[in-house]
Amino acid sequence: MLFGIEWDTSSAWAFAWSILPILLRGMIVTLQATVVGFVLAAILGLLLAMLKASHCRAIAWPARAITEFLRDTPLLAQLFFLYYVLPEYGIVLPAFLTGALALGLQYSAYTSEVYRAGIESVPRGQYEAARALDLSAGRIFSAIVLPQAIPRIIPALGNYLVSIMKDVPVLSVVSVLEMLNVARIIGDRTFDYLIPLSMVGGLYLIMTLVASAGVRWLDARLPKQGVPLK
Amino acid sequence: ADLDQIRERGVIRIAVANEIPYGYIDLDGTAKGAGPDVAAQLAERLGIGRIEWVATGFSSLIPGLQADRFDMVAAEMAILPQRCRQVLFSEPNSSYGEGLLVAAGNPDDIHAYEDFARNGKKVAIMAGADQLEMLQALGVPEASMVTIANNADAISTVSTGRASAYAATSLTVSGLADKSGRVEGAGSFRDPVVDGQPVRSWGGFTFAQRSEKLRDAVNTELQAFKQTPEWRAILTEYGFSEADAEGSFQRTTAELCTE
Amino acid sequence: MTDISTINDGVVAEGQSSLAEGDTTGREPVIRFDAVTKKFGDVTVLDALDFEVRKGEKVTIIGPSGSGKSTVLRILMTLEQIDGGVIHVAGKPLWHEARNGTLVPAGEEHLRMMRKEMGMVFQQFNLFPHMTVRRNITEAPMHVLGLSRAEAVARADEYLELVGLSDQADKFPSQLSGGQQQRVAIARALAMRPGIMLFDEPTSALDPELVGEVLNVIQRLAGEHDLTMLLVTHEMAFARQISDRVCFFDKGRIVEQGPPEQIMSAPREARTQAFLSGCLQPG
Amino acid sequence: MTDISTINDGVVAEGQSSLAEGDTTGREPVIRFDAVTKKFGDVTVLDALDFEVRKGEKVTIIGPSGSGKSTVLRILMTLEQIDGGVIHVAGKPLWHEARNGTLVPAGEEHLRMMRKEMGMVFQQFNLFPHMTVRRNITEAPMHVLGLSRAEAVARADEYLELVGLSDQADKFPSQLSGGQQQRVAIARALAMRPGIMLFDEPTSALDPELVGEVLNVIQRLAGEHDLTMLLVTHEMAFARQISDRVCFFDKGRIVEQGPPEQIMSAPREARTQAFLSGCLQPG
Amino acid sequence: MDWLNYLDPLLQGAWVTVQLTLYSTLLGGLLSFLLGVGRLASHPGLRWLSICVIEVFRGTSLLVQLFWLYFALPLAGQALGLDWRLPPVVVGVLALSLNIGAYGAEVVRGALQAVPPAQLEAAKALDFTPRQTLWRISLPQAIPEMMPSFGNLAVQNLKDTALVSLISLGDLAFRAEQIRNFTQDSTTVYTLLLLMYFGMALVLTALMRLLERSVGRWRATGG
Ligand SMILES: Nc1ncnc2c1ncn2[C@@H]1O[C@H](COP(=O)(O)OP(=O)(O)OP(=O)(O)O)[C@@H](O)[C@H]1O
Ligand SMILES: Nc1ncnc2c1ncn2[C@@H]1O[C@H](COP(=O)(O)OP(=O)(O)OP(=O)(O)O)[C@@H](O)[C@H]1O
Ligand SMILES: [Mg+2]
Ligand SMILES: [Mg+2]
Repeated sequence: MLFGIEWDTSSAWAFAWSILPILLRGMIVTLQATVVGFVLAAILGLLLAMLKASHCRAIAWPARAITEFLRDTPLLAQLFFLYYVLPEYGIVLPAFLTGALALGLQYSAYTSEVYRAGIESVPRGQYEAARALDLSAGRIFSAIVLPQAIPRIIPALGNYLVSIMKDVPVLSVVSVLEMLNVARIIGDRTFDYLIPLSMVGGLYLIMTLVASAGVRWLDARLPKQGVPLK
Repeated sequence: ADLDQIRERGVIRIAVANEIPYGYIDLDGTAKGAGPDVAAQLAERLGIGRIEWVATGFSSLIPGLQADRFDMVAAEMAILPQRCRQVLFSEPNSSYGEGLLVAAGNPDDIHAYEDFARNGKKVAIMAGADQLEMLQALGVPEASMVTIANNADAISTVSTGRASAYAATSLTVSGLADKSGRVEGAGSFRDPVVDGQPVRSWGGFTFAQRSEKLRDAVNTELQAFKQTPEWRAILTEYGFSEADAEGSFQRTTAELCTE
Repeated sequence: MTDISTINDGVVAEGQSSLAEGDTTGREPVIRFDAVTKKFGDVTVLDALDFEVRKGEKVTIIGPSGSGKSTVLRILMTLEQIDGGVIHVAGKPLWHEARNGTLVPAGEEHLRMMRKEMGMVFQQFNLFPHMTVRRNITEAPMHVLGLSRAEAVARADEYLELVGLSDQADKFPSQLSGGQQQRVAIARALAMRPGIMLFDEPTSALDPELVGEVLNVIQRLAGEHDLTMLLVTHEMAFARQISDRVCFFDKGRIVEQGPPEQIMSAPREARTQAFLSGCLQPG
Repeated sequence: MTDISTINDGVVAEGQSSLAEGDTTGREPVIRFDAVTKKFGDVTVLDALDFEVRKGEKVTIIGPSGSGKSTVLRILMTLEQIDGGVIHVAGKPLWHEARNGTLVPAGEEHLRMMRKEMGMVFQQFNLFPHMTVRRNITEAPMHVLGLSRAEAVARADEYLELVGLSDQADKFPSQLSGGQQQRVAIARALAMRPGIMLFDEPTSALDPELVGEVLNVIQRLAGEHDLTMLLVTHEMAFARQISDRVCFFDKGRIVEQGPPEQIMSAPREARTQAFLSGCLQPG
Repeated sequence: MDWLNYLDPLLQGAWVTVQLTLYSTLLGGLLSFLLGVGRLASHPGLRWLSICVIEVFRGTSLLVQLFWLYFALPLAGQALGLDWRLPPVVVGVLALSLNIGAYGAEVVRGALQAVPPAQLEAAKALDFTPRQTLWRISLPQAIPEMMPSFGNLAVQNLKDTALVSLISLGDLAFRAEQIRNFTQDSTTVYTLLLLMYFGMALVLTALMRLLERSVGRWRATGG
């Protein structure tokens, strides 16, 4: 029994059918972690991108080093660090939030590059024309650069959303009850791993195929009106 | 693999689950604990020259046996009927009671497993451990349980308040409490009572279903070894009480498996 | 705010094909370069350049590729910095401002104020692709000059009418031909009512058959006596027709300058002769 | 394997500037198109084309862009399939093979055998950029003809000598000028000792000053009586000089053909006259 | 100093990580080519097999794959009366290499498709067989194109090896966990862990750059 739902071990099919709702409960946690992790990655990545673009070397260089470090170390190690080391300094986050934060940090390294590429893809002439019209720096960024960069940024971010989803199972090591952890607990208690784990694989395949299709759909729908895409 | 093959190879693969004091691997990679120390003696008596220690998660012990990733488990795993359906157990090597690890000063004032059935606080258990069944039998709701992967994670989990207590055997609790000043064993602990009886566990060595010969040979040697003072010395060295040692003679595996 | 008068709102002499022969020699210089030097790395692009444009004057810059023509305009628009010398626009130093009586390097505030004097039309149009034609034109008046939406739209429509594109206001730039895009760019610059208009080869990215429409619009602007125009172009016949003065640039210096008839028909310098004989002179 | 003789190894008449006037009219046709039709989608590119080339003949194809000139060569090289008609090369059907007495669509084996008869030089050279010049030339002889490395290298050096690039053998294509690259491409095709050489505008991707070296090499090849050459080119003077026959293509058909003097100086068809008057005829 | 005591077991673990990375990157590279070429094969069976493998391994989580191979595969084998109990090292290398093989296949495919068609026509005109064209013309030109992506994949793979610690393989992350369990000294252990991974990644990146330069020599010399 898990989440108050009993399983039925009378036959393989009955077992699979009876644990499906339990796995779906885990899937909800997976999706929650994906979304929270993604939002964090999107925000932290923007922050990193802005720091890296700074003209002040004392800001840009450390930001670059941090990006490199976040990108080159395993999610698992970062997760352990956040989960076990932060509390030593009095910062105690629930497992779920720690996990989402680890995902956010790891992927902020990637998303910061997405922002940079998106912004650099706006031709120089656009900045020059905007300056010649005397628009302020803030207005140039928000009204000229960002709207042109976003249609290029969104699809790339979407691909990282899918990647984050595939990394959520790592959070199981800090006791987040996402789909894989749920499947393992079922396995631990029924000693049948084949069915729950195979079902998790199948559910994952469905989730990523749907998500990838969603990203493509969004990509095709983005208001690119007038924006020449490469 | 069964006894003949192991003798032929000259190597037996024994798994432990990093649980002090039942079985764990220290910094130099050697196995220690009540299970491994006794197992080493038995292997010697069986004429098996070398032991390959395998450290793995507690919840991987039974799947690992089934998948033939090792020949024997020396983790003082509790002998329980539902486990007997999956694997073979030796006769009991030890017996132990329950305990609770809490943050220093016991801020949530916890003294029994039953407390969690009502107070809505969270209790940590290790993945695959039998405290789950006890808590379920005592009516602790699923939402109050936090599953951790590793015994030693309990210190962090409890001291940071991610759970109010860690439910484990008394020995595990005292071993962990010794390690860190931030946690302690819950004082005036009341043994959980299930089906009218205080809960006690009997730990033994574990084997795959097909390793019957190995299990029988281990049983023979274990019975003999338990008569020696060395056996008692090993158990007491790791914190088992006289009563725990005596207790191991009170039940047979056959009884425990059918209860 | 500025002592340069702006062109009269929407009042444009229709079909004006002859030249703005108004004598500007007596007027004050509205652009003045004194010994301006500009380098890119080791390459000296402008070499102690002295150069003046009077209020209302229409000046054309010609010269071989790489001679620094665009650089002059880009420096005026503060898109490039200078390495030496002083530039005055409308009597005020462009790159410096007076603070407590001494000249200090200009801050962004000062640069923004100076840029307000000028509008620029680029070779590649540089319209904002994600905005409709009308929003391209209203964006700066609303957010820089602080006009209300209604005022800005009224102004945009007025200039769209001027460039003959009233019916294209709601399209996106990518839906227009190159010539139409460039006319929108001109309307966009004019909507800020600058006293000085800078054109950097406004027709050279256009297919030959579209060049005419843009030249037509510029020619009409040239009829405005108060609008100062500085124009880089390879259209010699056109330069001859509209400009008060032609400057021939080479290697970051002015080799020769004077009335278009003199420069084009009877250049004094060998370098100018060689350059002009290389250009196929139409019409 | 083939009844087409190959050019004599490395024996090249030096400085041969006059023409190969050998009369080929009596010889058997080595290429024959019978009512060949080729479509791309709805567009008919070759329209029931009849066309013959005799062994040793040098034929130049001229005609406006899009008239199907390249298509003829690409079909011969089996880079494009045909939609109707029959082609014979060296007496054998190109796209069909006889099996049990009936003609069936050719398998890859047959096509490979037929391709061995021909070598092709592309407009864009298409050298293999990751191989040195020498390996570009030895690769096919070694792995297609089965020559030993030593034999292939000897052969490569011989043809490099022929095209005057002996000293460039160890460079990569990207280190050579366009003219040199095209000469390597010629050497590479020759090293397979084809009886027929196809050239598709071999000089049109070259800067004018590099055209000469390539034409020179082709002219020397034209001196080989046994080598059949089919050449698409816009170099009229050159075509006149080397070819036995000029074919004027338009809209997938041969409008007019004959000796170069007749076609170039006294074309009969209006279409040919119009085309030739459009070409600046040098020399 | 405590951390000196940790260094020895951590280095042992790091060596396991290095070996795992090496084997799975090599095997993964091989799989990339097989699957990438298979994806473009004219034989529909081969093509669909490649597509399925690529989609399954790209579409599921690596950890799910690891656990499936470790826990579920033996049971699946049992059900069929077969012995599919792979040693953990084999499971680790297999899962890691299938994973980067699937990602690498897309890189290989992209690079092969980027070879200019004119090169293939030139090869055909010289009478190369399709196989010779693939081996002698397409692949050599495509490989330098792939190298930067492969460099990223190799680093990704190094990071992913940390997950094998969860199936009890004594790699760097596993050793770190073990030491922390024993000493409860999280700060030191995990700081060392992160730094060691970072160091290994930097070395790996440098090596991949060298490799990239050496396979792309003909491009570097170009104009
Ligand atoms: N951002 C830059 N960095 C380096 N060199 C530059 C830059 N911009 C211009 N230059 C160089 O400065 C010189 C002058 O450039 P400029 O664009 O002013 O020439 P131009 O006269 O406008 O030429 P064209 O007719 O080709 O537009 C050229 O040699 C050019 O290469
Ligand atoms: N792969 C293709 N798909 C569709 N149409 C094609 C293709 N290749 C050629 N064509 C069309 O076939 C016609 C003949 O092409 P071909 O290349 O033979 O002309 P050409 O005489 O060689 O012209 P040019 O002098 O420009 O090389 C053209 O209209 C061309 O657009
Ligand atoms: Mg310019
Ligand atoms: Mg052609």
